[in-house]
Amino acid sequence: MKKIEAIIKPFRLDDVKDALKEAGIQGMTAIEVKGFGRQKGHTEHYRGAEYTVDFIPKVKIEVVVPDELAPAAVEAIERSARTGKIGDGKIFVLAVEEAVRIRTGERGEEAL
Amino acid sequence: MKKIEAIIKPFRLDDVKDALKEAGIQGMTAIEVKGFGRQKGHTEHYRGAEYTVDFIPKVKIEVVVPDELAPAAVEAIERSARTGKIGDGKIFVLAVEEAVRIRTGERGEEAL
Amino acid sequence: MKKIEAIIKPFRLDDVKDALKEAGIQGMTAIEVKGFGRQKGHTEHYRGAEYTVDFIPKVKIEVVVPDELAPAAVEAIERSARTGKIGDGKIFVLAVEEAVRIRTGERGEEAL
Amino acid sequence: MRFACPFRAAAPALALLLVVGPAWAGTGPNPGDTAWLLASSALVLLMVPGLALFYGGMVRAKNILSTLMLSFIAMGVIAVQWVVAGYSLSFGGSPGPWIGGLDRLFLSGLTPETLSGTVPTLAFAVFQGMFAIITPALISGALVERVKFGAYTLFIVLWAFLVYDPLAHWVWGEGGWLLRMGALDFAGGTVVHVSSGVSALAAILVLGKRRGYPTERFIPHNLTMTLLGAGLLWFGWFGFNAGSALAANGTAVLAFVSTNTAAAAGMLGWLAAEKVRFGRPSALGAASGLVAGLVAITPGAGFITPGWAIVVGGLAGLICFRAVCLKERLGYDDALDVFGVHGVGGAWGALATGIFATVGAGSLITGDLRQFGVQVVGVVAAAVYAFVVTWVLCRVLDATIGLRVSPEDELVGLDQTAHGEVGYSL
Amino acid sequence: MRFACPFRAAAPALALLLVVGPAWAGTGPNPGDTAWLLASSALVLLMVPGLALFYGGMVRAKNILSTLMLSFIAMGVIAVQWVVAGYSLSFGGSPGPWIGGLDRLFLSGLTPETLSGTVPTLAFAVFQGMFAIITPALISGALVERVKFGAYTLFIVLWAFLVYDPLAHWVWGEGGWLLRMGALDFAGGTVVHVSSGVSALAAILVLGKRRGYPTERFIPHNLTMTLLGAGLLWFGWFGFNAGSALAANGTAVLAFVSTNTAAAAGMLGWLAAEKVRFGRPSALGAASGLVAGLVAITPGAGFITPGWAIVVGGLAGLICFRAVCLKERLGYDDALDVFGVHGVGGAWGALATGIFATVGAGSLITGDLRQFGVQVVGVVAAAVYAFVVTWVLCRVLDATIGLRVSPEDELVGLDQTAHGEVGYSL
Amino acid sequence: MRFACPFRAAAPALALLLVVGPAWAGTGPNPGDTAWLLASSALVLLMVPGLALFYGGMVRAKNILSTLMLSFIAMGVIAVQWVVAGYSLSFGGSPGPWIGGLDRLFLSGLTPETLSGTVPTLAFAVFQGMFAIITPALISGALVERVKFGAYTLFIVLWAFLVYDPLAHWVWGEGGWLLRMGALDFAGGTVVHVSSGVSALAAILVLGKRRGYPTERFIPHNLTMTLLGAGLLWFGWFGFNAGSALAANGTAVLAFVSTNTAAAAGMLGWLAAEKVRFGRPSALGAASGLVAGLVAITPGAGFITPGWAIVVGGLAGLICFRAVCLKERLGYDDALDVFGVHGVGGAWGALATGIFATVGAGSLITGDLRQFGVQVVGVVAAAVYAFVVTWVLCRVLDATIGLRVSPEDELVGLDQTAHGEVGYSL
Ligand SMILES: Nc1ncnc2c1ncn2[C@@H]1O[C@H](COP(=O)(O)OP(=O)(O)O)[C@@H](O)[C@H]1O
Ligand SMILES: Nc1ncnc2c1ncn2[C@@H]1O[C@H](COP(=O)(O)OP(=O)(O)O)[C@@H](O)[C@H]1O
Ligand SMILES: Nc1ncnc2c1ncn2[C@@H]1O[C@H](COP(=O)(O)OP(=O)(O)O)[C@@H](O)[C@H]1O
Repeated sequence: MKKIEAIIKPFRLDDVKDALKEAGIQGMTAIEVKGFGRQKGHTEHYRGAEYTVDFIPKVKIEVVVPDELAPAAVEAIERSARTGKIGDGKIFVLAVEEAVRIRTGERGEEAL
Repeated sequence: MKKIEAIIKPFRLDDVKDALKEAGIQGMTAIEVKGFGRQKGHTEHYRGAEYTVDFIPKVKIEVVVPDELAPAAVEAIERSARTGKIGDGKIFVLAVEEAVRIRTGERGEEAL
Repeated sequence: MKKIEAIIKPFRLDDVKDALKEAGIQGMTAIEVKGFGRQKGHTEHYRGAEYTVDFIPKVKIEVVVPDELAPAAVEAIERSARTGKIGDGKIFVLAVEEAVRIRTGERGEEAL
Repeated sequence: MRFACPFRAAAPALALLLVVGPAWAGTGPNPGDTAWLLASSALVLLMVPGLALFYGGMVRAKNILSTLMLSFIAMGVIAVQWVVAGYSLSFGGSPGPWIGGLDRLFLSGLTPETLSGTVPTLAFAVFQGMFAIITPALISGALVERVKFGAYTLFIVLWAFLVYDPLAHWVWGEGGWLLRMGALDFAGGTVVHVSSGVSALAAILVLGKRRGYPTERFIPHNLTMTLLGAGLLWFGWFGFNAGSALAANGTAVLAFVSTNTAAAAGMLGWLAAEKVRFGRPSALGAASGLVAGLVAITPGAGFITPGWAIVVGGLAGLICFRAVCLKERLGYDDALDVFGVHGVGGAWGALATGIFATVGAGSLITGDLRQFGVQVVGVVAAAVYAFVVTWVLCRVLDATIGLRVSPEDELVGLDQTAHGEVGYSL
Repeated sequence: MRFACPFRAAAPALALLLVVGPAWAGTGPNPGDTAWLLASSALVLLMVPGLALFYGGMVRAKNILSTLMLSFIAMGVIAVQWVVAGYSLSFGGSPGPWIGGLDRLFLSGLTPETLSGTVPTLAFAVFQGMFAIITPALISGALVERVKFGAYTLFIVLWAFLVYDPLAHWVWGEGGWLLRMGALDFAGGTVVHVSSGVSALAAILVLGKRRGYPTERFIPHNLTMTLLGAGLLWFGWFGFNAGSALAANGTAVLAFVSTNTAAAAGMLGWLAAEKVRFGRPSALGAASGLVAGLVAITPGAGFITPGWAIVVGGLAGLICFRAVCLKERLGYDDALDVFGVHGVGGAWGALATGIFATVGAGSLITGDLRQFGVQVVGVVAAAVYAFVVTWVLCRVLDATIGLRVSPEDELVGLDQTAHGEVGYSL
Repeated sequence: MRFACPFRAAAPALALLLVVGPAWAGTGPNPGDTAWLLASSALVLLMVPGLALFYGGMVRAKNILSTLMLSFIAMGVIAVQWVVAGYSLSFGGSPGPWIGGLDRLFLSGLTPETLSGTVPTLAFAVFQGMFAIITPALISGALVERVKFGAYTLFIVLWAFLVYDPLAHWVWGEGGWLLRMGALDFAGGTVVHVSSGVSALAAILVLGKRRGYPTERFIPHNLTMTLLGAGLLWFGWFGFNAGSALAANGTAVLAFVSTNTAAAAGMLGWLAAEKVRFGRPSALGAASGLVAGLVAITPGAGFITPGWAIVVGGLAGLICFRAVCLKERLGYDDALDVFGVHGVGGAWGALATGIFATVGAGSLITGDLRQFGVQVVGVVAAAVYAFVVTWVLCRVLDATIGLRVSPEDELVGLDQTAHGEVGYSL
């Protein structure tokens, strides 16, 4: 099994979710994160003081899939998250050794 | 070492923490996340408009353990997080190559 | 490629970010988390009732780097996050199989 | 009214003179008194959103809207109930000792020209209506996080008919038996606070504890909201208490000053108790203490000097803190301590009026033992009546339509399940 | 004023007598009336932050400060515009039917001694100024999340000159044509609500929909803020409506009671409609309904009895709920339903005044068909005028300086892009 | 009072006549004036929670409750201190130029019947008490995020005795030396704002900078809270300024209108300065600017016409913005700019009164050079006295019980360490 982690622009979340569903994926987890990267931040000013804000709100999606579904899942995210502008984000793929469905105790790909 | 990631129902957090402590685990990290899966969401209505909310609040627990403790940790989570109702969540196990305790610089299982 | 996950004290975030930048890392992701560990929590009281709070606010940094950069990145985090007091946090290193830049479709270390 | 009534019942002409003040010879309403009564009515209305925030900050985030709604819906249904029948049942003519008449349904007969004392009767009616609104909203603090919205709404309407309107008549209505006995309740210590406090207790005995109480964490989700609410309550309470003079006169001013002083002393009393017990005074303690001080001074505001108000308020802070701490041992789940603060604080205040009143009334310190006895009777009568009727009412509602949401809904939170909304999407 | 004016125009001496009340024989201002008018002015001012919160809670978190600012800036620019010229254009001398004179620029000639009826004219001026402030702020609810701050600021200043000041003169100014025709608008149903509602509609036809509307989620980010805002609006509305009697008299009291009752009934009406449609009454519904009730009673507050106010308010809740639901089908993006609540509710209220007025004015139920006709004329005239002028003004502004932020800025949020701030860092 | 006093000192009978107005011939209190003074007192009390929110929104989330508590505890301890001794020291009999007498401890001798001018003296006392409460709360803005709660509480009590009560006596008390010299301070420009502003400066010189200031981020955690607070301050300030006429008369109305106008102009001034400097006007700027405008008009509200109030307020916005920006260069850590806004704004206002007063007082523009000189003396005297006494007091407290929390507690946040609570659990 593979764990796919994608850091995307928050407003693409619904589209990515739909694309993953179409790719046959039935579950995923989303997390609000702050990203630092090539996309530059902005300045804020409060009374006299000026601050540069480097961290930009992003959403991270985590989805664990059977090995054979991984390429399709990556592709689905890529397609649905892309705006073509800097800061579109990254996809990382990691190996997962085991998965468990808590409710039933099922193991492995059954559990996804 | 293994990294165990568990997505659970938020109100089970305290029980899971206690179960892990009993299993001899001394540290863990919890994250608020939103889950999408078989457990269906709900509808909200605001003035005229109706929205379906698919993402449900969940808590993700991350705990890194020595290899030999992993099965016990998984089992502890499974037991303490289970309600038997849909949406109880998942446990994923990944391999960890290295661990460092920042305070002391200890490496490996020492660092956990 | 390696994924480095570091759980640190929130007020060290800016320093860690700067240290990683100096180490040649151009992107990273930060997440607000709650940590449980050796650092003891505190008590809160609300009207008559007293509660012990075990989970302490922490920040988790995730950064994916080429294999050869990993030791330097770990070292940069260690150095910049350390206060020497209990609760400084952990660094975990995991293997990453693939990385994708959503905007361009680049794969592998190119994508970082 | 609260002040004038005892006199008016006995000697209306004298009271009128007293209230009107020496210089008012007009036949229309006195603009100054009317202005103050309208301002006071507005202030009391604002206490309801204030209360909603005070309570709302203390619940968990998943029930915030639901908690706010329990106060807001009182503004909806009771404001209408009061116009339709509540005012008439409380203050209508053909007076009996237990309940008013039906001649004022829909406020009929009250034109802009109808006067009571120096103010239009309609102003008196709306001012009183604000009290009728906030009293059931106070109860809601005990029921939050588990009561059904629909059942609660029905409950407060019935409660208004069965408990509030009669009690208001007993204490303030022409011919009310407690009024005739000479019970002092300047601004609602028994009618509002004792009655809501013991009714809350009766209701939770039927409703039961919140799921997971007390083992799980019930941590206030937003104490800034609670402090804002407490600030609005303090502000609004000036209308509640000083408005109860029904005129912009010296009594109103005295009530105003004593109210302010007791609120401050209540805060200090509670914080001192916390400092002793936990080593740290808390923000929730400050908010709770000032409310306790306000509750306690309510029945005596126009009779007690600012100096004694320090004592009344300070003790209220200590007493209510103790009462709130007791809860855990007694094992019921008065979620936001309505009994501990309003029941106990209101009773303390009613007795304290019988101990410390020196202005326009006697008390223990002036050697008037009888007045103290009357105060005891007033508290006991209101408490017993409110408790019994509320308990029966809740049992009936629970057995018929059900008072409590399902365990699943309680777990998910009432905002989502009862209202289809979410409080925050920050 | 709103009450006195019809009379004053025809028979000033009589009106003065009526307003002053029987006992006021002084030559200075009546302190009671003055106190009430100042208190009312303060209450109406507070409605603006109240409105800001009411609106602010409904937008997405990234636009919260921007939304608050659209209301706050109205306090800044219109308060000054009113002193400089607005008051004079609305209520200045050398009266014509369409606009006032220029003799009161910078409120010149108004000293603390100058009186209007029983109160200092300056008090009347500042009370009216609060209405001039809140009216454009109401419009902002339709424009949020996409309008440029600078362009909006310019827009409301020009709108004050071109729409508000003339309308205020028509309805309330000496010699205003609608006043002369006998149109009843106690506290601003047409001047404030119809005008802001239809102007909102005109403005969004130029401005266009928010990016992603209606397919994306537009979920209120903080409904507790909206409820607090609604509570402040209810509170402040007592000044708005009862203050419009310009004296602390029976009419003020009647307006106060009817306002309270209609707000409550409006809440119940809206919640009932939601219960039927969605199965669940909502907190946003309670807030929206009470505002609808308040809007609807505004033009008739001093003419309608509390009993009829239940009907006016209850129907307002139902009607405005329907109006708001219609929006989706019609396909425009009135973000926070300014047209649905203020336009429709204000029109309903103006007509309802012609249906239910029984105190000091006739209506359908008293057999006065003419009055109803006049009300229709008033609504239509105000609506057509406000719509046309606003639409032209927005087109001109859009073509010159541009009304709308860039798509990127809209995506990131206006707090950051227009104000360089962030609403929350919790 | 603030208006009457200069006259009363010289010619009480005349003043009484002036204040009472031509038509008040009664021997009891004037209900209209009393209503306004009570309403004003309530409004000023509400400013304290308003201030708490205004400040609270600007700190970091971990210190939110702690910041709110610094204002709330002032309501607790100073309200009691005022009743016990503060009022007597400020306004008690056996007058000297520096301090009042002890005959009014516990407000003794003040019954509901005791009058001052047209209002019960108790009303005057409680109104003044609200000023005594808010003044030390203002100081707290400079000390937030690092001051010990207990030490701060002790500090404000001592400060009330040593700084506030004497200053109030100098400027407003019978026989006070600045009063006798003819210094104009309608509603507290020097007593409240200059004194709190320079005291804040003195205190932080002892207390030191916040850990990490200015290199770390000190970003307001909740600007919606700050805007709400600013709205409540504006609202409450009507009581502060227009209430200071101590009657519902033309002077009160003038003060009301000028207050409103200056607040608006202050907002515009600050926003304009931001637009020029940063290219973007901000929400925090709007809130800060309106407060600056309010501060500046305070000493002259009853003497300055609305037209000139635009100038006074607008310049206040510009000046205070500059003052706030200077801070960084001077290198002290006035966390929430108490000196920059209240110290500088208050001083500007006191001088501006000597420049622009035209109603009931002279100034530079009427050719009265002396008045301007007196204003300078007033500001300097208040500033020097407050600075020196506060600095000594803080040094003593710091050397004995310690003013500052430990570095660890500062890092974790004061909500948790000082109060055992957490602000938000959303
Ligand atoms: N090496 C990395 N490790 C982890 N997260 C990264 C890394 N590089 C970028 N990110 C995440 O991806 C987001 C987008 O990256 P950025 O460099 O801004 O643009 P792009 O994806 O277009 O190259 C960042 O905000 C950050 O959250
Ligand atoms: N393939 C997946 N990858 C990552 N997270 C998942 C996956 N499937 C489910 N989840 C997470 O687990 C939660 C529970 O899953 P769900 O399908 O609703 O119920 P159950 O765990 O009972 O099968 C989801 O809300 C989501 O957060
Ligand atoms: N085994 C673990 N797995 C995951 N996270 C851990 C683990 N142990 C500790 N942590 C995280 O590291 C933080 C710091 O750990 P703690 O034991 O308090 O101090 P130290 O890092 O100094 O040993 C914890 O709050 C928790 O978030």
